[in-house]
Amino acid sequence: MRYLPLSDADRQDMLSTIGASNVDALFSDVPAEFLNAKIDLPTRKTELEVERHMSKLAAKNTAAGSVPFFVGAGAYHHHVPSSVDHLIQRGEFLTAYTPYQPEIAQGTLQVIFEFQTQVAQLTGMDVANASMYDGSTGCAEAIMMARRVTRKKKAILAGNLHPHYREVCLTQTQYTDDELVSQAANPSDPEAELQAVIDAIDDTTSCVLVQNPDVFGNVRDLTAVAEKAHAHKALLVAVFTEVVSLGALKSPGEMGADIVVGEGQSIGNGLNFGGPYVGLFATNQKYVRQMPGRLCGQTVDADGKRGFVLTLSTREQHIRREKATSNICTNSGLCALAFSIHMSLLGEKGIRQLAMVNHKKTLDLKTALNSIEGVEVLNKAFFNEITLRITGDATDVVEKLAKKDIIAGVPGGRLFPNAGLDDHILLAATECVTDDDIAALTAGLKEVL
Amino acid sequence: MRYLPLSDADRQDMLSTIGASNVDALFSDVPAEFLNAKIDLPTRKTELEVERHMSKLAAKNTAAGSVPFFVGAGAYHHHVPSSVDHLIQRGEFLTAYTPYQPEIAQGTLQVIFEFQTQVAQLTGMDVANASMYDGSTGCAEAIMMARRVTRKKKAILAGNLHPHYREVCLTQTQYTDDELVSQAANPSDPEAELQAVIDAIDDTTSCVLVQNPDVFGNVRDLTAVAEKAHAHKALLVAVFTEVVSLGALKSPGEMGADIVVGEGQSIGNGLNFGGPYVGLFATNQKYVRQMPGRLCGQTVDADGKRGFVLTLSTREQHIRREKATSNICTNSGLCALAFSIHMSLLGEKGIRQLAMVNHKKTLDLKTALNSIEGVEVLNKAFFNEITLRITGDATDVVEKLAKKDIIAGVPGGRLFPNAGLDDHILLAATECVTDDDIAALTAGLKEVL
Amino acid sequence: LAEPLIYEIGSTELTGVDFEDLEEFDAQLGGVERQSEIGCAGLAEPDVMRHYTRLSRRNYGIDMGVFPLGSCTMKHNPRLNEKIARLPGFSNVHPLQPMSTVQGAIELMEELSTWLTRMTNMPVVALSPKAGAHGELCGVMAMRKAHEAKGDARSVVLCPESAHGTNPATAAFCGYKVKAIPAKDNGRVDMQALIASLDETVAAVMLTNPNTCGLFENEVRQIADAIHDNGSYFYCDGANFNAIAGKVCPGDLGVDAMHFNLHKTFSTPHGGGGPGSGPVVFSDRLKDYVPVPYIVNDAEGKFALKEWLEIEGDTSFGRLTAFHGQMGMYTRALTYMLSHGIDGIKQASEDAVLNANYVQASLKEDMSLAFDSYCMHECLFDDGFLKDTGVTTLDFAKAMIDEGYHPMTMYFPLVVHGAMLVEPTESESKYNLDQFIRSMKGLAAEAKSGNKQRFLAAPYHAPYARLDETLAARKPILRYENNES
Amino acid sequence: LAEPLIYEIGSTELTGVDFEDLEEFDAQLGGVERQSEIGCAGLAEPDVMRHYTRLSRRNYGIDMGVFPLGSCTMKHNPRLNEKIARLPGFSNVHPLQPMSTVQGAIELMEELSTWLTRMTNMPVVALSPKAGAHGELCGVMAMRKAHEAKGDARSVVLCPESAHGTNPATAAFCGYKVKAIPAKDNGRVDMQALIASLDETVAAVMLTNPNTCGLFENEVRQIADAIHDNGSYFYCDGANFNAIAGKVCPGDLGVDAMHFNLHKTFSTPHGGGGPGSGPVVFSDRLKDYVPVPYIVNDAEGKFALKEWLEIEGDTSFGRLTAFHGQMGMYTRALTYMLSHGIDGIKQASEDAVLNANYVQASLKEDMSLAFDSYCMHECLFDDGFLKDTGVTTLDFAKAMIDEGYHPMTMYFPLVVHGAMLVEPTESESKYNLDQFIRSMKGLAAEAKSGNKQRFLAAPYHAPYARLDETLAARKPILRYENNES
Repeated sequence: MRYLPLSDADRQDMLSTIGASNVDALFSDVPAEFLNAKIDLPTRKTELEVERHMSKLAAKNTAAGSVPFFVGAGAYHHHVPSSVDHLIQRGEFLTAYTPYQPEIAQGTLQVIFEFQTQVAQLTGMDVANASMYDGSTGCAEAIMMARRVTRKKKAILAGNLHPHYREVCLTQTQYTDDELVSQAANPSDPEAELQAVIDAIDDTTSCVLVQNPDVFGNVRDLTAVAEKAHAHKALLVAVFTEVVSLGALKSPGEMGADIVVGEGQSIGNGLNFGGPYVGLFATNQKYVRQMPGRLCGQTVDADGKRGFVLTLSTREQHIRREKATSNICTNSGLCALAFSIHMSLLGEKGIRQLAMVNHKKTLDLKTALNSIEGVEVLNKAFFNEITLRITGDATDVVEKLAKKDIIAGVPGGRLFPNAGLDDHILLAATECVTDDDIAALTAGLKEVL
Repeated sequence: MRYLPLSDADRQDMLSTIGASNVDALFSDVPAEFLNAKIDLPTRKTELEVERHMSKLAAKNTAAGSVPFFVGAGAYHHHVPSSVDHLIQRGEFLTAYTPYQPEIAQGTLQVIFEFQTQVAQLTGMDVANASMYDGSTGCAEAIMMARRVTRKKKAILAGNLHPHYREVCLTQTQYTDDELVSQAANPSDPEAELQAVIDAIDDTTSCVLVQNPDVFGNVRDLTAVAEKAHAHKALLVAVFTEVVSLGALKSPGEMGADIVVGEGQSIGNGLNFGGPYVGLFATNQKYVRQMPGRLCGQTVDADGKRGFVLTLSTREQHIRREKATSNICTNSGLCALAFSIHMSLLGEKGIRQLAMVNHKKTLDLKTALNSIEGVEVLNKAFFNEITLRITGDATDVVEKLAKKDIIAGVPGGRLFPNAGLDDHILLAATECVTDDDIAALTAGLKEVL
Repeated sequence: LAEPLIYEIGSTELTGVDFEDLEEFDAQLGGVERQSEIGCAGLAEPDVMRHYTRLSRRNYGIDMGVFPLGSCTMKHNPRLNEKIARLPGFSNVHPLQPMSTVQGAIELMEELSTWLTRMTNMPVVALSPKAGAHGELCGVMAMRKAHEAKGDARSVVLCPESAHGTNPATAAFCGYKVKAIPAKDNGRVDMQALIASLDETVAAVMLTNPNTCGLFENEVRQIADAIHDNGSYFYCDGANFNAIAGKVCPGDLGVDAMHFNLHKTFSTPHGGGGPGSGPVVFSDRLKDYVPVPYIVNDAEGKFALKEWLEIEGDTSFGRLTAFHGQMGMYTRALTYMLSHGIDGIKQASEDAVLNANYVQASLKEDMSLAFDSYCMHECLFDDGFLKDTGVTTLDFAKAMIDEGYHPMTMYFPLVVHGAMLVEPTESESKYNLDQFIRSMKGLAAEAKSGNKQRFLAAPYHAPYARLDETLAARKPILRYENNES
Repeated sequence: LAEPLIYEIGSTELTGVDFEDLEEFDAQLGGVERQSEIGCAGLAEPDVMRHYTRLSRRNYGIDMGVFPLGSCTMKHNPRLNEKIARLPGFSNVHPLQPMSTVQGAIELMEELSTWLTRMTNMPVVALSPKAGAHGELCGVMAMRKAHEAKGDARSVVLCPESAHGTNPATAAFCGYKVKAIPAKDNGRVDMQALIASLDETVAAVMLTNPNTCGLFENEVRQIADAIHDNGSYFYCDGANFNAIAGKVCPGDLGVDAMHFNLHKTFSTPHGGGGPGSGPVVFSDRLKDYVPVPYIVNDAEGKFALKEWLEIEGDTSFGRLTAFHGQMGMYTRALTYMLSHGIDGIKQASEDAVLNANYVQASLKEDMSLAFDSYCMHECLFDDGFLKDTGVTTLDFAKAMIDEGYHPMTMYFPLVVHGAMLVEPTESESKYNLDQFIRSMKGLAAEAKSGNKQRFLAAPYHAPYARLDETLAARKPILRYENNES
């Protein structure tokens, strides 16, 4: 077996050093009736056979780069420079452990420090952690953090929060002390959705979670929400699913957010059918000791050389056990590395350009779609996502377009079942969308509507 | 521009340090009428645009892995383990220079030393060099080396030598002191082809070049050729195009070869539409100072630690200039690295297994094709290549099969124009060929014949 | 040489990415444009290559040498897995594109599920948890949901003292009180104490098997029966499944839920701290409570994912993450499984156990064994052999760095004084182990001979000397600030 | 730590590649089976990963830092090029599969040809030469063929003293006598001497422009005219084309043939010594003599490759290599060209020249300039500033290693005493250059201050100390031998 370096002769030698007659003697603690169970699974394959099998599976999927593609709603088809993927595959990054031995992990640690800085800058906050599993689980962590900070329990989830994020929050907090209030989605009047949040805030509120741009693509200023929240000693948790939007929009920090949490997949990471992604989590200095997840801090080594270590780990489960702030043990290290490398390539100039190219493509998309009979684009202000209302069933339309090799977007009913949004389609347009793609979608829609 | 790190401000600063008013002042030696010529070529493209353009070109080609594929004749479709390609892309290997500074090039140097050992072992010779451009240019170098060793001029090229190799030898030696004699191809009687070589050897012969397996796939023992050559103080240059054959066949060294030269592409390297490949070149200890190409030797550093350096470079052009043994300046370093890594994975056990799998597939192919009416397999003894004679025009048949997405082999007329081989097809079967592939070819041939 | 921060070599004006030039246009950003500086430094591509290449060279990874980190299973990461995960048909598909266009992706999840359920002999698996600890949450939530469905709310979860910290943290997260079970002198759970603790308040028992001392709980079947007789559930932490995969099916042992550390057991690279993946297999008792999404077949035999709880009567406990979980890890794990085959997986488990016992047998005279019996995939030493040497477990571990190794796991499990947990994994050759053993023997001899200096400020030959962790925690500097401005 | 050889850690019994199991069968190898041991050591995949990872870390590459190797153009190698070259449609197509199935590959060659011919303003290009020196052969053979076609056999080629060693070697290879042309004090070719040497025996003149001193031959057009008036051909060594690409077209200067070092100018990684690629552009005078294969269009506009000389009347001088040349390099070069665009290529040339002049201007007080004028893409120092210090050019270069740099080119060109040829390339930022300049100033000051020790046994901080090259050459050990057996 190509991955196993012991020869049979080695095995015999080693058994005799150990003083065991055969390898099953080493398993003598296992009751005999359970040892060497028959398992009905195939035996080993050559590398070539494995490649063939997996390639066949891969070929049954329609890759985003191969067709006109407009799906967003929490994951985005962006172009990642090839240098990013090259660098994250360097064995010293790829096969390193969590940097608990800082003398031989300064590579990973300095990257985390730079990553934390980049996330703090993008979000307009003081500090960020070393990453979370993804945006959705980060939201649940934010709710619990707000409870620890405010010592209040009621969290309000805005209606236009990504419904998967809402479900994750509800699930993860069902046995904690948190009390969640979910509001109704409102694709066509995002200002009303915001007002409903503002109206719901009272002295029992620990936090409000508001997504911007919201799941339908609407852009708002959250300053008024922050003001109302702060007036009631509640926290504004600003959520985003499209981190590229931070290159074009006023930062959550400037709007008064206390915690910012979101999905970082768009920078450095592929679609990957939903994972792995990288959750971004930032807050202000005063709350740092309540922040979940790993943190890297600057220090010096015994020779006085600047270096970095994981720090403030007394919050974590391997020290605190049942009193830990979270049961999370890992972060999304390699995805965070990819994010950080891509951000280093972009820099402020690049992320601003990237954001504006995205916005322009989406503007072009909106203009093209608005011209179609039976299609209405709902958004007034948006970044790189828009929502359509069409005459007809969205699922049906999207499937028909898929048959034409056009991947149009997400039917409203897939994200909001039984919510009366079956005639809505959520679309995104990134720098990967061409004029031809927009023309193909437009023509396709006209045919199937 | 993403690859250029100077900002405009940097450029201005630097010009003022230099004391030049603008960058064109630095080009003042260029006559003004020739400076800043208008050139009709496109301007810069984003990475995404370049990827799209190149992918479109790539998609117009039929890749070997995607269809039943039987082309050989000097380049072979083998499976290369993914670890090979990963390792050769490590920046320290990929972006290193020729190892003239051994203190910071021991990685490359030790690899060359291991590579030289592997090539010597495979060929059954004493020593090998650090690689040549490819097998064909290596043949020309071998002829000139034989002249230097024997101080005789006449080189005999066996008839079943790969015709591209023959042409390269003829071209490269047309202005040197060498005199080449080419014999006629003989696909159906390889023993007669060998006998013709033996018969032609006389006291004026410097060397004979014989390919084994020959271009038609025939396997022979070259011992008798070596004996005759040595009796006349001539050298046997044993040529191979399929290095994997050395895992199954008696080595050229054992057959009495004095120089062994061949193509190493099959191990570690892709088809690449013909290049880059890696020429292998080996000889016996007594001729080492007449060997072309780079050589790496063992030594110690100032602390007594074992290390490696390029050595015996007094033969080379940067020292000898017009008296150099060859005008070759580079080798095929990265391809040799890939070869060496793949060989380290294989080891003796693996190369023997690989060779036998290849032979078995070819045997299966032969059996299947022999059963077709109008097809005759010419080979009695072969490794992983065979030659068919069919009723009909081979080019026409191959094209018709290509339309069915079956890439059948090389028409004889493509390699031997006007030689009466237009009804021959040269095929190879490697470990990448499946039973389904053979069945598809068989069925396809039956249809088009 | 120190590597500068990107902020010290880049600038907000530089970029290493080109974009098409945009003509002026009227944005529709609702007046919420970003006016303030962002501050992120950009670098041209050549400088990015160098910055990260140089940083990487300050790391130690599996690709560089033996990585005997107990409980963490730092095994070889085949590059085939990386290649497959990057096929556009896997890496470039969106979780919400029409299911008709991702049949291969769902089929892959189905095939992975088959491997996981058959290897454990358990009927269902929930793939979506994002990591081992997330899997624990999944398992315990399903248990709580099942108790609630029976109208039988319970309040206590039992965990051994030697448990991973995530076990009690997870139980607490699900609203349970955690009660510790002591260990016996032989490193196994005290079954009598466990049985004595079982009463009607106990919702579940969380065990790790092989346990965190690297030992197989030989009474596991009796423990399982006692748990079930009490109406409780048996959660097994699968962190050490790599010792028994292909050899023993946890379902046969009476386990009700077990998470995999899919990444470490089936060889996704650790990546300096994730991403991981923590699928959970469930017994028949719990199979109705698994989270969404899960795979269903439609009438035509096409694959689909059930993404939502039904309005009425759905017993699923909910959703643990957006979308469908860690596809990138599913791809790698399945590639690894197919490569090994079940015969290779069994062989790998045997080799892992053989390697650990070889190290244990070779070092037991030089270091002090915590428990004197065959171990499973890792062997555990305590700091007895360092008594009166002035060298601590930490010092000893740091000296290993100078020998060219990553340190073993230190001070875990907590039940052993100055614990050193060594897991060589099946990826090490005898040559490598012999070198490692020689180094350890040498270090142990040096420590005993009174050569403290070799240890106290170790490592001496690493890129950095020991880092001041106290300074970092006392006045945390968690981001770069331009002190000049 | 020394890295063992594969033979010291592997064995002939081990393998890191799996194959399907073969049933017994009767081989048809004609009784020529290999009986003897081969001897190649195999390793399992984990050990292969480590062996080569650790070896790589003993190398210095562009990815690690400044690589100011004059005449070698060690510029940034974008990973996009590597990705594109690995698309199966390029990497996995066979040179002899039907041309109808490789239209994209030939189209790529055609597109590359367009770039090369337009950048030089020359009508045709031969793509197939495998490296720069091979390209020289191609160019000189075409010249000789052209002379022969005119029935005008000539016997002499003129080369400047400062030429790359390959120039005279190539001329000799084509049966010519080589005559050297002296240089003037300002580093340019002595045009009077050149003209004086032109007679009816001179077949060609081989110049490098910009020349090997990093200077542009300002009288190049007059030289070309004199050459042509003599019925000779003008060969230009294009090794330094990277200084003028996008700025100057060699065809405008009267060049008849010029090879590209396609790899270095257009950024194929050097790979520790190749593979390279050396296409040659030709003027109208020589275009009928190019080697096969070359691209033709068939009646339907499809691409084809002409692979054979016609039997009668073909003036091509033959074939330089099997198949069609270095496709892998064509792919990378075209990717690089498209990325830059002609505007970017011009900017890159300007930046390369700017960077070299910046280094020259910054160091001219500290080191001794060979020629005091603006340079092109590289600047040349002699060892005047080391006079009486006891430090040689070699020592100085080895000390640069301790500063974290690859040494510059030493002792070339031969026309300058103790030459140090520095080529920063356009890939270096001002930050990097300023660091480099600071290091060089420091070293120069140290040398002048009498601190010989810093130099004589340098490098001190490299993986290895100076290697004993004499020992290696005196008793060559060119392969591993198992001394135990």
